[in-house]
Amino acid sequence: MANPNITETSFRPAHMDPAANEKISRPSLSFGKDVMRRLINNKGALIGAIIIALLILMAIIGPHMNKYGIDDQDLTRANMPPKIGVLSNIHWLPFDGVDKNGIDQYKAKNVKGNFWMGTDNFGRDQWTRIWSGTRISLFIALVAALIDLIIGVSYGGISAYYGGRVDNIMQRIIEVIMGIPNLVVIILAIIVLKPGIASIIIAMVLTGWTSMARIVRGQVLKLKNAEYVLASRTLGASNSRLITKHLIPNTMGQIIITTMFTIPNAIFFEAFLSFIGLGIKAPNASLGSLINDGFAAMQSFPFQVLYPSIIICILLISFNMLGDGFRDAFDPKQRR
Amino acid sequence: MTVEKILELKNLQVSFETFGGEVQAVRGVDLTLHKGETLAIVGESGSGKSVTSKAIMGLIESPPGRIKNGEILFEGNNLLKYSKHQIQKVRGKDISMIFQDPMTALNPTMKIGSQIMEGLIKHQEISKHDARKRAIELLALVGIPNPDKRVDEFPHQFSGGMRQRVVIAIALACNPKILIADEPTTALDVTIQAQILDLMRDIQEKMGTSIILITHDLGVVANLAQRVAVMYGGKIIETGTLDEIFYKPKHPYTWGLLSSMPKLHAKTDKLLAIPGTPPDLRKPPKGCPFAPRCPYAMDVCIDHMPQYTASSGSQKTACWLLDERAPKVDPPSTIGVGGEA
Amino acid sequence: MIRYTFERLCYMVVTFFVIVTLTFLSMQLLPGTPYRNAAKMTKEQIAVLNETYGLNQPVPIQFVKYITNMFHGNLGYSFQYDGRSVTQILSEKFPISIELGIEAIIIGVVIGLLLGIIAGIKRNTIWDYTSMIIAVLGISIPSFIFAALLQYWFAVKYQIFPVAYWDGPINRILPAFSLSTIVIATVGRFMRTEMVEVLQSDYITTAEAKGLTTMQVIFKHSIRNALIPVITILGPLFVNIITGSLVIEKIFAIPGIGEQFVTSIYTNDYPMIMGTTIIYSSMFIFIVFIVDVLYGVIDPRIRLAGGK
Amino acid sequence: GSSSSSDSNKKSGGSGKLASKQEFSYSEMSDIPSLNWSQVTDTTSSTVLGMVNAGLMRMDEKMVAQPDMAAEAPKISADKKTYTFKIRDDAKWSDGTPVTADDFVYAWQTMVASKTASQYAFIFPAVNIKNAAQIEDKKNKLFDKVDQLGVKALDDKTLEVKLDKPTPYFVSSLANVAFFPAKKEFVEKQGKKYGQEANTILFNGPFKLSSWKHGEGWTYVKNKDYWDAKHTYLNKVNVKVVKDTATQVSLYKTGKTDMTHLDAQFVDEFKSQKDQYHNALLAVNFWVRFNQKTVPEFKDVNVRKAFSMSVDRDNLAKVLLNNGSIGVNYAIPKGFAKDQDGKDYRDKYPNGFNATNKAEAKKLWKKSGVKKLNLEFLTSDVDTSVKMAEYIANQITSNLPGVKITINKQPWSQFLKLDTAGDYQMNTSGWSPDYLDPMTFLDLFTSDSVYNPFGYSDKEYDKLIEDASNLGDKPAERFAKLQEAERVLIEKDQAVAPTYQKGAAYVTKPYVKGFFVPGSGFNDNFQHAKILEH
Amino acid sequence: MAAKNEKLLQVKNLKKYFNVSRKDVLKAVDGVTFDVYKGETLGLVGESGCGKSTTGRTIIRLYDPTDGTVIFDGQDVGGKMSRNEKKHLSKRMQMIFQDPYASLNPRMTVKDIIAEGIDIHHLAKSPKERMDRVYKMLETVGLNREHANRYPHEFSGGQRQRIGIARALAVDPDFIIADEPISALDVSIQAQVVNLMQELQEKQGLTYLFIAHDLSMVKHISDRVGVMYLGNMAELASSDDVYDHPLHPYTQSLLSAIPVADPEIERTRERIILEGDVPSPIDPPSGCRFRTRCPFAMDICAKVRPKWHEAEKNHWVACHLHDEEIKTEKV
Ligand SMILES: Nc1ncnc2c1ncn2[C@@H]1O[C@H](COP(=O)(O)OP(=O)(O)OP(=O)(O)O)[C@@H](O)[C@H]1O
Ligand SMILES: Nc1ncnc2c1ncn2[C@@H]1O[C@H](COP(=O)(O)OP(=O)(O)OP(=O)(O)O)[C@@H](O)[C@H]1O
Ligand SMILES: [Mg+2]
Ligand SMILES: [Mg+2]
Repeated sequence: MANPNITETSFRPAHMDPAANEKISRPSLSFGKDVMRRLINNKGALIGAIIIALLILMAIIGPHMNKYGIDDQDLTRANMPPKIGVLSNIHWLPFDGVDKNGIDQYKAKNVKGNFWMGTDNFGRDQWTRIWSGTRISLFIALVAALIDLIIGVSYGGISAYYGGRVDNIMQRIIEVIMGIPNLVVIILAIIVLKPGIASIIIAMVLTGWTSMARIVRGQVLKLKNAEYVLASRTLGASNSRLITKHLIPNTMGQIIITTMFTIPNAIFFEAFLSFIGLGIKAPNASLGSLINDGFAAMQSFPFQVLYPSIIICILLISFNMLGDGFRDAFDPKQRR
Repeated sequence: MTVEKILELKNLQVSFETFGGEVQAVRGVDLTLHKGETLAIVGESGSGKSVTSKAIMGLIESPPGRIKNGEILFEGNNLLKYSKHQIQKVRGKDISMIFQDPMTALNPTMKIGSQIMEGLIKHQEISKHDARKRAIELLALVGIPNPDKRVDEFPHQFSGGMRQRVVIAIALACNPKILIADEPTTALDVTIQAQILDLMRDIQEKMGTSIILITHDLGVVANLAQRVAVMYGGKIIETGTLDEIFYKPKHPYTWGLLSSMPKLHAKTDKLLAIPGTPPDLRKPPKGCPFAPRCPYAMDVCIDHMPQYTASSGSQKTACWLLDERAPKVDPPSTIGVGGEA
Repeated sequence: MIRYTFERLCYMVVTFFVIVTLTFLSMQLLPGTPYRNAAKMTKEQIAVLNETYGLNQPVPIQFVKYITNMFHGNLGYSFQYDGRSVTQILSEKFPISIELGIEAIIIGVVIGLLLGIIAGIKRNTIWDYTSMIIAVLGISIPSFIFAALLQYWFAVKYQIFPVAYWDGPINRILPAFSLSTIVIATVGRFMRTEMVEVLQSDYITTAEAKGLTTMQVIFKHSIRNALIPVITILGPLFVNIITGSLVIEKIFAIPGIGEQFVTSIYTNDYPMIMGTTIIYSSMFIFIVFIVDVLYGVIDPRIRLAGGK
Repeated sequence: GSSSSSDSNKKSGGSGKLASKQEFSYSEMSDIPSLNWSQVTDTTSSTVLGMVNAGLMRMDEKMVAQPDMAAEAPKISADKKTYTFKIRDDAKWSDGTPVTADDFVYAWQTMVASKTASQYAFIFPAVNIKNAAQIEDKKNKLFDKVDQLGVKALDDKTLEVKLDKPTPYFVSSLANVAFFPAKKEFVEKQGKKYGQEANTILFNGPFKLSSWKHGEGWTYVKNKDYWDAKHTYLNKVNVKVVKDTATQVSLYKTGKTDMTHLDAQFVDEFKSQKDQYHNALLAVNFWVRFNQKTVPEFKDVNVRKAFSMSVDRDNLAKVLLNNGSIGVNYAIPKGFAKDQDGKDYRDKYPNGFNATNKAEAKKLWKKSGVKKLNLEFLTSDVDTSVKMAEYIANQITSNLPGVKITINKQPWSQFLKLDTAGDYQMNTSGWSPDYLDPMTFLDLFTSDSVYNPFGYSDKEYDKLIEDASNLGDKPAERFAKLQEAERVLIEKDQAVAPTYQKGAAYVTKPYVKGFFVPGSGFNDNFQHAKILEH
Repeated sequence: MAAKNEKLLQVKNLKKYFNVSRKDVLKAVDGVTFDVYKGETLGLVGESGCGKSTTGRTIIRLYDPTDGTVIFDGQDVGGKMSRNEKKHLSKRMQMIFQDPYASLNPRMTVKDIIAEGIDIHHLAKSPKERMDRVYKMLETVGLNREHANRYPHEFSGGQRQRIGIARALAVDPDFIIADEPISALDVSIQAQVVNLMQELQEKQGLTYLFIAHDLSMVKHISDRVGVMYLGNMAELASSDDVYDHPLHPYTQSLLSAIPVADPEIERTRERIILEGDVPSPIDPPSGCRFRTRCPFAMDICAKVRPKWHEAEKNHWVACHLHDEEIKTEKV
């Protein structure tokens, strides 16, 4: 009871400012910034994002890092195992130019120069091809995701926003589209459209947008009756205002999350298409077509399938981690 | 009134580890529950009422939660020292709990009967058949018509009020010594609330259960409780008998609480609002948690937590105003609840 | 309930019809020739063949004919497998794919659930992270790579399992497992989310407050409830598995429908393409319907809502 | 799936004695589409039919036609237009009935009937069987009058075939499935089911099918009633459908199969294992076609030559294909057609024409005056075709300035369609012979050939082919004409740029003897294969 | 509190049905009639699901009424309206929502939220004027300027509710529908908001339709109180009349059910505890909606729907017990 610090003077009324209590000391954070902060705090997502950034960078500069082009064939140096100058003396690393039978192919074939990821059966530099393949795969995936996003958001948004009969009809259409196994649609579409980047993208979009549309629809249906949207309506807001100021910004989270998962799906699907022979046009390469080419020689020249596979896996894992990160970051339950 | 203590909390401290830092939800709570009485804990949202009750039940999830300090003495035994296995034996049998929202407190995919029977089978080691019979009895006890039919129904087939009765039946299944009711009626309509309060009173009379009633509705408190503890900012700032708290409150927060409520039976021109907002328990104030909102705050309140001052055998208040060095302050007239109506 | 089911059935029929029509039309766009020997035949010979197969008729007539035949259970005759009826081919190959799919689903669901449950219970622990890494790997390694690796390691190198063929139960293990990765991943992640959600719900606290042991709470209250939403994803997943099994079927030499389907597209085997699409779509529609019904059976809340 | 390798641990290839268990297993790339002889279009089916059925003649290992259902070589009339075959007395169907001349008449008439819609009906006019061309021509008054086909049963065991003109390769072509017999009552009884199951077909060849699980595989057992059964050693042959080559090799490695074909990437692995590795050169040739109709620049022979001479074919065959294929500059494969004296057609120009010469190619390119040429190179999605196209395109573009080539890869059926419609700028094409005569290759390039929608036309060439086709009774002269025709085609005109002659690489377990992949005819011949003790 | 006899809003026989499934119609509001006078606060109470919010939302035209008329300041606003008319109406009639968390767009700053009405109705000529108005509004509701650039999630519940009020006030309305503006708030915070609302009413002569289920608060703030039951209005009178001598049995039981924060009263109170729960509005009881739970139910209650009539002066009720005609008939 007897606290020496408490003196008579301590019992003078304090000058309390009730408003002071209402002051917010924390720095102001917008919702977006808040999401970013949570994203950055999420180690998995951060690593994913960094790896994606690195891979994108490599996809841009990788093909130019040595003197070989994507179609520089030379059969005298076909199927060379990887060799990296500085690492070639470390034998437990697979970069010494020695094939699986223990023969130094560079010596055996008298090949000058190093192929960091080996060569394919045309003697083309895998490093160059893998990075330009990454570029094409990423391009396909990003464009497909973007188109999915545009179609899906407009479709889902319109369907939910106008509701009633419009919604009903639009939902039936989606149901039908989803009722067709997408593999069927995609294969048919690609064959009809002739294989190539554009047709791969179109084919993927043909069925891909439905999931985005459904998610956006669900979201908009929910938001449509959110109190802040009603509030805006009671203020006399026009449809366009409701959509642009309230509905879209608040579905953004779901849209981003969905996109984050569409991208790896598209990459995956492109690989799958390559595998069944519907890939992009030679001599261009995508990760999928590289894997498919290397796959045939998997037992003899494992490195030809190994490196593109590693990259595709890393890419998919990274996007998945980033997607998971976004999901957590946007999760309202994690807020505050 | 019996004075036998059945439950005693000593300096209970509970914290949660969150992104924003440690939330000190309960910061040294002392509380006593006597046999057969109803103790109400009132207080603002976030003041630590539920955390306290969950701590008693051993239901603080760790992580993120952690009981940092204190003792929970149930019939003289410290529950905090119990193993997980031991505490599971106490739960539901000696101490049971009713939760706020009857709509979510029942497993939607399990029959009502099974949900009641579970605890019985576990604690009383009776056969399924007997458990079922007992479940039907319990349903009848809480006033559910056609109990023998309704045991086999699912929660969604029950209305909110009936679900809350089922929740109560579950809690009562093993004749617990202590019943903790965490906002048992907040989610219900007034007419249903009245039914439930009636039921609880009935049950206490019949079974002599000690009840801890958590609520922020002073009306409910007045209706059901014998003793009241007022919580604020993770601390109990005042305890006393029902009449003491309502008619002779000593703490400015209790004053504020009482005067911010409109009176149904009297005319109030203006409510006395407590300005500001409750403290952020991530950075709890050093001194009295209510000081920033207290109209009578003194310098000492800001830096030092007041000790309890007993103003009667049963009333204790933690406020510097009760220190002899403090200026005399009269409670505002607006709390004039007096029985004039 | 009956009315609801009836409505659903109507939608199913409409969806089905639209799918059949769309497939039929898109087949008209399909470039190429169904004649393997086209390079060696004269135009006249091809014309004779077209006439024999009715391919020279106008599309609407072909379509009406097809639909009429379809209602009589006749899906036509494969071009590629001369004279063998599409129904017969499908009835031989489809069950194999279904079996493989079911096995993959079972393996995937068991492992996926296990991972999801562990991750959900031990949230934010090393268990959680490990499980989720496995799940992410599952959707990140293309199944053909995974299958080839499994085949190489377990069949060629260590010879624990057979390399290929569809003979005995042991032959099922590698392909079913390769195919199940996506199920493991999807179910695992989904289950984790659901478990986390369920574990945070009030009725779990109620159950704990009854004094049930952790195991009782998890098994009697959590898993069951978390499972219900998982069921909804199983339908589409199953269809994906079956349509996506072609790669696995190729690698493990399994005479299933997936491989067949790609071949028939490549060879412009129109009746086979149509037949396969029809069977895929009907299966899809049917499974979605079944899942819906099942969902109602399992979740008492929906059961009642449907019944009202 | 029992395997013949796992039942004995004895040292492989030891004694040379026959193993007690004569069972052989291997994988096929695809299922049997049909065992109806009139519907067969693919190698799998013809392989199977070749093993379970027999025609008048059968090709031996050296690609010489030997009598099979025929008791001996046919009697040929003086004008060389009538052939009379005696059918073996001991030739029997698997239902016990004898194989008769009527079975051939019925089968052949069925082949040319329009309702049969056989994709191989063209072979009857190609070997000049009388009236075949007219019967298949919708505009002809003989259309579908199958009884007018030049084939007749003189009696049960005597078959007479009439030709429009002397055709030296007629007899050897009879080994083709298209000329196999069929028993009318049985075929008609089975109706549409004929040839769809192991029990809806009659056998008269060295083996019978004991089971056929669609999509999965099939099993042969020895046909004890086959006239030459004493030279059939295998009692059982298990075939499984395995579409993935790596899986096929894995099966071989793990002893589940006794033979497997090899892809380029597996060749190196097995090449050194001399007791297992085999190589066959097939009578299949590949070339690049220059479409003069769609690319005016290709009308200039210099451009075509420049293109052709730019391509290093040896590397292509050795490194990319790596399966025993050889890079060639000729259109007619070697080891395929022989003259009267057994001399190979190729012996006159063994190395072909216009050998690769990049410098020369550059000169010719310059001479043509073409500065820029953007081309699309059509290829099917068959792996080797794609590789070839990629390689050839790269060879040309890196040698000839101003040429740009993009690859247009199409699924096989679409490739075929574009190919026959001439809807391409350049493409790769291969040809496998339908009968043992250079004509099967050479008549592809005449101005009016179906195969030639790519605008090559040279009167001189047409004349040579025309002459040769009418010289059926003078084989030596005819051969000379054909050799000259090829010279014109390639050396003078470079109508196409030959690329390679296909090889096949395969491995058999050391204890397997007598298995071979013939240069032509059917794939995978195990008629006389045997398993040694091991 | 003078001159409260000028009708600002007249609601006549308002109905709002929802099609919840193909065959089921949910009669959320089924023929409600009342007036709101200028400057008064009309409280609306009733159990959950009785149609209070729906009434409010239909008046402000968030829902199109199924039937009935709504006359606001002499103008019929219940029928078809052009977009412009609606917009114009929205300037004069505003709403405050229940959930302070759900009613503010988490992606907008406080200033944009408050300025939304200003922007929509072009009430500010320049950005500066806009900001000035926002600041003024913030101060009006007891917040300060620094708060303008913050996001809703940074505020406490009471503060958020004040932001919601500021948003409604920004367009300078005459009539405000407050749909349970305080039920989500803490007791000590509730008073802040209620006091603020009262202050604003005095200063700006606002008219409120105050929806709540907390009867003591409704009584405190309202001049008159309407009691709703299952889509119908059961009783409407001045708040003192309703509380001191309720006529409708439902009102009586409602009042007796409220626990009073006074132990003395609680100990001595007589309760009328109602049996059972509120029936479903999809399939409501025939005749009088309340009859299934009414302690005084008569035969006629099942057959005839009680008339909405002025049983005493300014005291409206819908109950056969108070219907003179029926009473006389019975006697
Ligand atoms: N699992 C948890 N994780 C983090 N913080 C928690 C957790 N549970 C409770 N808290 C915090 O502990 C404090 C006290 O919470 P508690 O639930 O006990 O409040 P209460 O008095 O029951 O309030 P209410 O009336 O709203 O139920 C709050 O600040 C809350 O945010
Ligand atoms: N948009 C809607 N569609 C279908 N039914 C609705 C809709 N809005 C409200 N209802 C139903 O109408 C009835 C009245 O609802 P309302 O929200 O008006 O009640 P309330 O009195 O405001 O209740 P509370 O106190 O819970 O807010 C309820 O049964 C509700 O389920
Ligand atoms: Mg609580
Ligand atoms: Mg409401």
